[in-house]
Amino acid sequence: MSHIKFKLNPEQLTELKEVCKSFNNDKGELINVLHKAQGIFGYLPAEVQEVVAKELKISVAQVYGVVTFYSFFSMMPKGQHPISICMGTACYVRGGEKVLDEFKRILNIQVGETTPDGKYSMSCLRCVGACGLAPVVMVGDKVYGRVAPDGVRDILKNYE
Amino acid sequence: MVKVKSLADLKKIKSELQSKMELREKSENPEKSVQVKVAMATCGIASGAKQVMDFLIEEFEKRGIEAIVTQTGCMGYCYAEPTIEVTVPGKDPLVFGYVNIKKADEIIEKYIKNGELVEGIIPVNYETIEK
Amino acid sequence: MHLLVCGGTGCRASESSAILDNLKSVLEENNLENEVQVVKTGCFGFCEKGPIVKVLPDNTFYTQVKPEDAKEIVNEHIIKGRKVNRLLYLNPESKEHVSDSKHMGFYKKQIRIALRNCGFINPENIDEYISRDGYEALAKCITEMTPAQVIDVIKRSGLRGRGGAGFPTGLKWEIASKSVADQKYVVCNADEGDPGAFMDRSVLEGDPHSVIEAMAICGYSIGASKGLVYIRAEYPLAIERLKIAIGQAREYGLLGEKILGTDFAFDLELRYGAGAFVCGEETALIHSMEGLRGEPTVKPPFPAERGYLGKPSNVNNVETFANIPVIINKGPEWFSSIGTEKSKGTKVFALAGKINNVGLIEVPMGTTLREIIFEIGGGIKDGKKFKAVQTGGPSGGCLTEKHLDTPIDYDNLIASGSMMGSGGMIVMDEDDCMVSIAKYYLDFTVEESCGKCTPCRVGNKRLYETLDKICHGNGTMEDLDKLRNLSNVIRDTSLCGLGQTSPNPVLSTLDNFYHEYLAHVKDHKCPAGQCKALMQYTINPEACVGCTACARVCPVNAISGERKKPHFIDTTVCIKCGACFEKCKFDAIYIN
Amino acid sequence: MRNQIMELVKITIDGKTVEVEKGATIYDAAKLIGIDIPTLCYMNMGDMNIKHNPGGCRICVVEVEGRRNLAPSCVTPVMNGMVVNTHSVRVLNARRTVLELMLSDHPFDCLVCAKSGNCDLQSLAQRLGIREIPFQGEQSTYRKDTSPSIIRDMDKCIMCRRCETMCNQVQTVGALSAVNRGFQAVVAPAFEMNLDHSPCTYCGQCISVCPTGALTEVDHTRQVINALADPKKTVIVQTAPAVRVALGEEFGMEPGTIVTGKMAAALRKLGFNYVFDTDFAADLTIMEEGTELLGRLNKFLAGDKKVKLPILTSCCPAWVKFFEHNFPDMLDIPSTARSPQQMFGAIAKNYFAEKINVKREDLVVVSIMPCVAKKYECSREEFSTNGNPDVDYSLSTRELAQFIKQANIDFNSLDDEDFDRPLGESTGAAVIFGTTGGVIEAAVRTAYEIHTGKKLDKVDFQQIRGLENVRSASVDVDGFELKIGIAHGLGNARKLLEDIRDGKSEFHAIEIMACPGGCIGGGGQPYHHGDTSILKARFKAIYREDAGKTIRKSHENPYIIQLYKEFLGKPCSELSHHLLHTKYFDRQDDVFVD
Repeated sequence: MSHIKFKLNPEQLTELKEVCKSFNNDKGELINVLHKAQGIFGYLPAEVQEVVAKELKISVAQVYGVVTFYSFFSMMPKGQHPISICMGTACYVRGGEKVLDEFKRILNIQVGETTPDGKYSMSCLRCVGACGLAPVVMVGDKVYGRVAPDGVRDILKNYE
Repeated sequence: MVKVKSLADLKKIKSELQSKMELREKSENPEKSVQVKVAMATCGIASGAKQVMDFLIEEFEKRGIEAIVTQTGCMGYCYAEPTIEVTVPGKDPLVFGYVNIKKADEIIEKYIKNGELVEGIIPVNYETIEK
Repeated sequence: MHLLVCGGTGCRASESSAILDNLKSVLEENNLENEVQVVKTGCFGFCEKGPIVKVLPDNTFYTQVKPEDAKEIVNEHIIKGRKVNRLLYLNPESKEHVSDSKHMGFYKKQIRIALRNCGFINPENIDEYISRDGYEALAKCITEMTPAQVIDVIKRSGLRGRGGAGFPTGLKWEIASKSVADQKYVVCNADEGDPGAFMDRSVLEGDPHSVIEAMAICGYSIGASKGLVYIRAEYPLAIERLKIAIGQAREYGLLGEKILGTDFAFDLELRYGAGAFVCGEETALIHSMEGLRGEPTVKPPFPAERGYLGKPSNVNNVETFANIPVIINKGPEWFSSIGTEKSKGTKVFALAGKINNVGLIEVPMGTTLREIIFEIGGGIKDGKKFKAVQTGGPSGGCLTEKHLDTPIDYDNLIASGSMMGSGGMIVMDEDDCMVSIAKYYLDFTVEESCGKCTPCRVGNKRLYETLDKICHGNGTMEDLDKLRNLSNVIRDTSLCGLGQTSPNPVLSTLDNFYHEYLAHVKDHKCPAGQCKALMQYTINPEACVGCTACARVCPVNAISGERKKPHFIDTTVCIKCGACFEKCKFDAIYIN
Repeated sequence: MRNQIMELVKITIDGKTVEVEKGATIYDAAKLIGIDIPTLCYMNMGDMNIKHNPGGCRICVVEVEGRRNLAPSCVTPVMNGMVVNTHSVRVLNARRTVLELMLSDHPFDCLVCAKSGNCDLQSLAQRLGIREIPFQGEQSTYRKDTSPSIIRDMDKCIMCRRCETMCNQVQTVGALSAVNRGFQAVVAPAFEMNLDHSPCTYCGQCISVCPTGALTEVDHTRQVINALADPKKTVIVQTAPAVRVALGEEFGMEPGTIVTGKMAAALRKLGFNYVFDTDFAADLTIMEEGTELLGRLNKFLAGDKKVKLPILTSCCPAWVKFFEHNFPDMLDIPSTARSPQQMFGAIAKNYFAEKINVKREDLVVVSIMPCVAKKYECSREEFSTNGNPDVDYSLSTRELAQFIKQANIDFNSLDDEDFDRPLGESTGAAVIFGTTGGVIEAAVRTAYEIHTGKKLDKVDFQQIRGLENVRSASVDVDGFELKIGIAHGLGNARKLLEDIRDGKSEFHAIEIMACPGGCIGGGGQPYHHGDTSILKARFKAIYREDAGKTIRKSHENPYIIQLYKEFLGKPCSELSHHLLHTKYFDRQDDVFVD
């Protein structure tokens, strides 16, 4: 499993417990709690899930089962600049796959991975709803529209 | 804040609002008041609608044009985002597509000030249920 | 006076720039350049009859204009004030020329009901919603009507669920209203997951109050005081606008206790999805709201009997709700006068793919694909040939030329092997390989399958693998039979709607594009040139000038050759990325 | 749902018309008229309150007239006038294809699979006559997980998710959950760690219900064979009470057949030097635990407010691990008495070894248990001296059956034999340890007589017996009303424990068994394939065996009396405390990522 060791410091632990408390430690709010927790830590390391399980009085296995069910949740820390390539149908038929291949080639990582220097991580997403701009790539919060494979290097230049 | 307590209340508020909005649009400053709506849905924002809106608000102020800039939802012309709808008093609303800062500047200078049309008009292609 | 000349891709391809130049020069000849302004516009969406020239202010609409017509338009219309009859749009039914574009059928094809306020009001201002009859429907329901009367209105309107399956909304409400429980819930499904569909997002971003109002009306009808909106976390703007709108509605007393002075109480909460397509299925959605894995359960029991936290729950999608206030205000008869016999009202489609006017459209049920694609959508991008349109996302199928004139409604789409789905409409042209498209959708389903039932978990994986095998040129005729049998079994045995519809992209492409499958299997060729494994890039030595551009762009150094001499591609090294093909200015590289 | 008078609906299945209760499923209705629709995920042990019907395997699909797609019969309620076909061409093709799909993601190592012969997937493939698998493609592969008791080989998982229901709904252990989704979906502990990094209690209920070889016990037969072959070792065996009423099933006998004598004979044939009985240690347990109960009760009656009541039984290792994980704040409530298996081990290695003049290291103690958690119990550090465990190996009932077959012993034709002395003598009180309610009944028999000094007229406490999930009973102990609680299944136990934590419990003594039914339904017993009538037969057999015993009260066991006289002194003496009692550990943070 995840080899990245993550240790919550006391402030983080308190913050996480506060999050659970703000949802009344209600196990029905698990997904909302996980959203908040991922907002704080950027991802959901095992230790965070253990705390959430304990606070919400459910098994860690169940929390893990939920985390691995939803693609929005991640157990891997994201890169400094998370890159998401839209693979919605509109982007796909307008060449999204070629753009993805180019990112893979240049960064030398696969989808779901982070570059060894921690700078970029790459993921696919399904439709940001900007189909008029297909194919679409997001780096952080910035949306790049009508991306062609030979425009990939130009995008990455912005983050050199 | 008002609490709407009955249907009559709601209707009263509505008629007040309608006349207010009408006033806003037509009678107050009929020669000068321009209404601009910026389509600010995800696709619009992704293609820079926010910057255009900021630019418009700033520039109207700087150039002394009385105008109301509001945001609105998706107009449906995703291929031409950012899109804005400009209503110059006395004229039909016009929708412009692919509006960047440069185009916005052009729209202010040519269309709003002088009534000249500029490129990038998008013909409205739907009916609303009001008619 | 203004002359608007269409500058859309389709019209440009048919010399609209020449028309523009000619108009300008004729006007100059007549010294009219200061009085008459010639403007290039965006696409009119009427590419079927392009190029288009429109004269303002009288709204004259000239179609199929040729550059040489410029003189006549200026001389006749501008100078003499006489319309050029032969260029006017000919109404196909009345066979009469229509001069004013407002009277043309095309511009009446879109009617906005669900999207009525989108792009019209400021979504963050409740006053603007109220000024457009907002919350009047709710007021009418709770002060003048009984819950049964409201349900009756919805039933008579003929409204069917816009989320895909088309279950009659009024009937759904009725079932929920008859369930007896101490607590019931109204749930709004805003987990729009079809890749390429974004109508729900647009409604929530552009007109959140319409959904809030409708949910309250539903709450009143079925006897629920709580509403939940299950919304994708990937839609931050929609979430933000919805939160603002809920806040405003509460301030105005339109949500909360004693709404409009009555005893009716209703309030809303948001629940976030976390990226699972299957949560669009209502039982999966409910489990997800309960903090569990979003796995569907077998129906019955239906959510209307046992839903969220075991209580009766009514689940409708965003677009369905957005129709409700209008139906109450304008009456069921008005609503049911729009659309076809069994599908009433309008449907919003997200038009995307190889089409000129990508966007969100709302048309009456019964509009044909041809009208949508060629008139509203402005035809195919770059003047290419139409091949297929995919409706219904991963649950739908690919429709072809022969379906273009079928009026679109729930039943016709199903009869054609597709489905309405949430309303994504992806247009494909001659460059799209239909086997790859089927594979694309199966890839999606495999990734999004929850894994609970065998046919969907393993079956779709095997479908995908077989399609992949075919795309690599390794398919056999037996594989084609297997694809069909397996597809039928998956459809027949899967637990939920996701699995039951997941083979549709395969079956519909098998039905409509069998020859493409055959080409892959028998000739080891991909007719659209999309399947990399079946392609080979070759340099035509006759055309190659040795500019070295291709060699420089090749990521794997597969291209060799001396400067100014024909180059050569080493096919054993080539990864078929296509970079050289795109770079070559001399059309010297071809695919076979 | 409103309460309604039972309404009947009429439906036609395969041409036969049947009237069933409204709300019944097509599957139930078919069963009534002798139509056995196959299924791999459905499980209905109504008597035990265990039901699992996710409708996920899709094997049980049937054709319903007028319905667009096929209906999963296990979850589709009958409707009046329904016409069902369970074997139309369409159904057979679909069922076959679904099974082929399952098999296309399943290893083909039936020949060497621990479940072979008992595998539902294998039998179904035979029943449907599958001769080749038309689908090839990626197969799921997972790391094999070996813990002290359970082996998880998830390559063989078909996602029926029965184990998940047992672990979460029934046992509320929460070690397992479905994780990931789609083709990658599998049942696993948190973070896909091994079970020994989870709150797993090793109750083995997941094994009991697994239709394939995905979950099996760790097999220790080979170690036992090696020990038996080692001339330096003296190998002794103890057999738990519930084994003798279930072992016969493995040899084709009717469920509920008592095979005590054949079992003793077989064990002797296998080469064990002494064939003893865990029942002896069960009697010893009653002496220790009963004394502890009386001690606490007397203090309570004397007005001591601090005394911990109720006292909880502690013979079940899965239950012990469960409360160590879930109720670490209440570790002082359970009895400190070791389980019979461990008492036997301690007595064997510290008393019997000396008696027969064998060094501790040269005495190998093997136990035959209806349980897989016992394997884990053997491995607990506190039960060994200088690295030498009190009990060396624990084999399940299933492993013993396999061992007997392997040794070419014709079990059915064996003549009955007796256990050896002294550790083979037992009473009826010990026998009933094998079922839920038995331990507490045995304790009451002894506690009553010791406390009151009077003879019990009737040793059968019917009010304690039964298979209801949670039972309560009161026994008049000479004017004092002793309140007793009984739970089997850890989910039921949790409820009683939570009551205690909330101060709502009125019981003086509670018996808890981790497995539904108690040890007769243990995770190491012959597979019951969800048939509760098998459990009921074993249940009855236990009480038959008890009734047939001449001595039925633990404190009357002459060898127990002798043991105290010769060695231990008296119950709860210092030596008893050292050898026969234990302590518990807080394990709530004992799991997960380290």
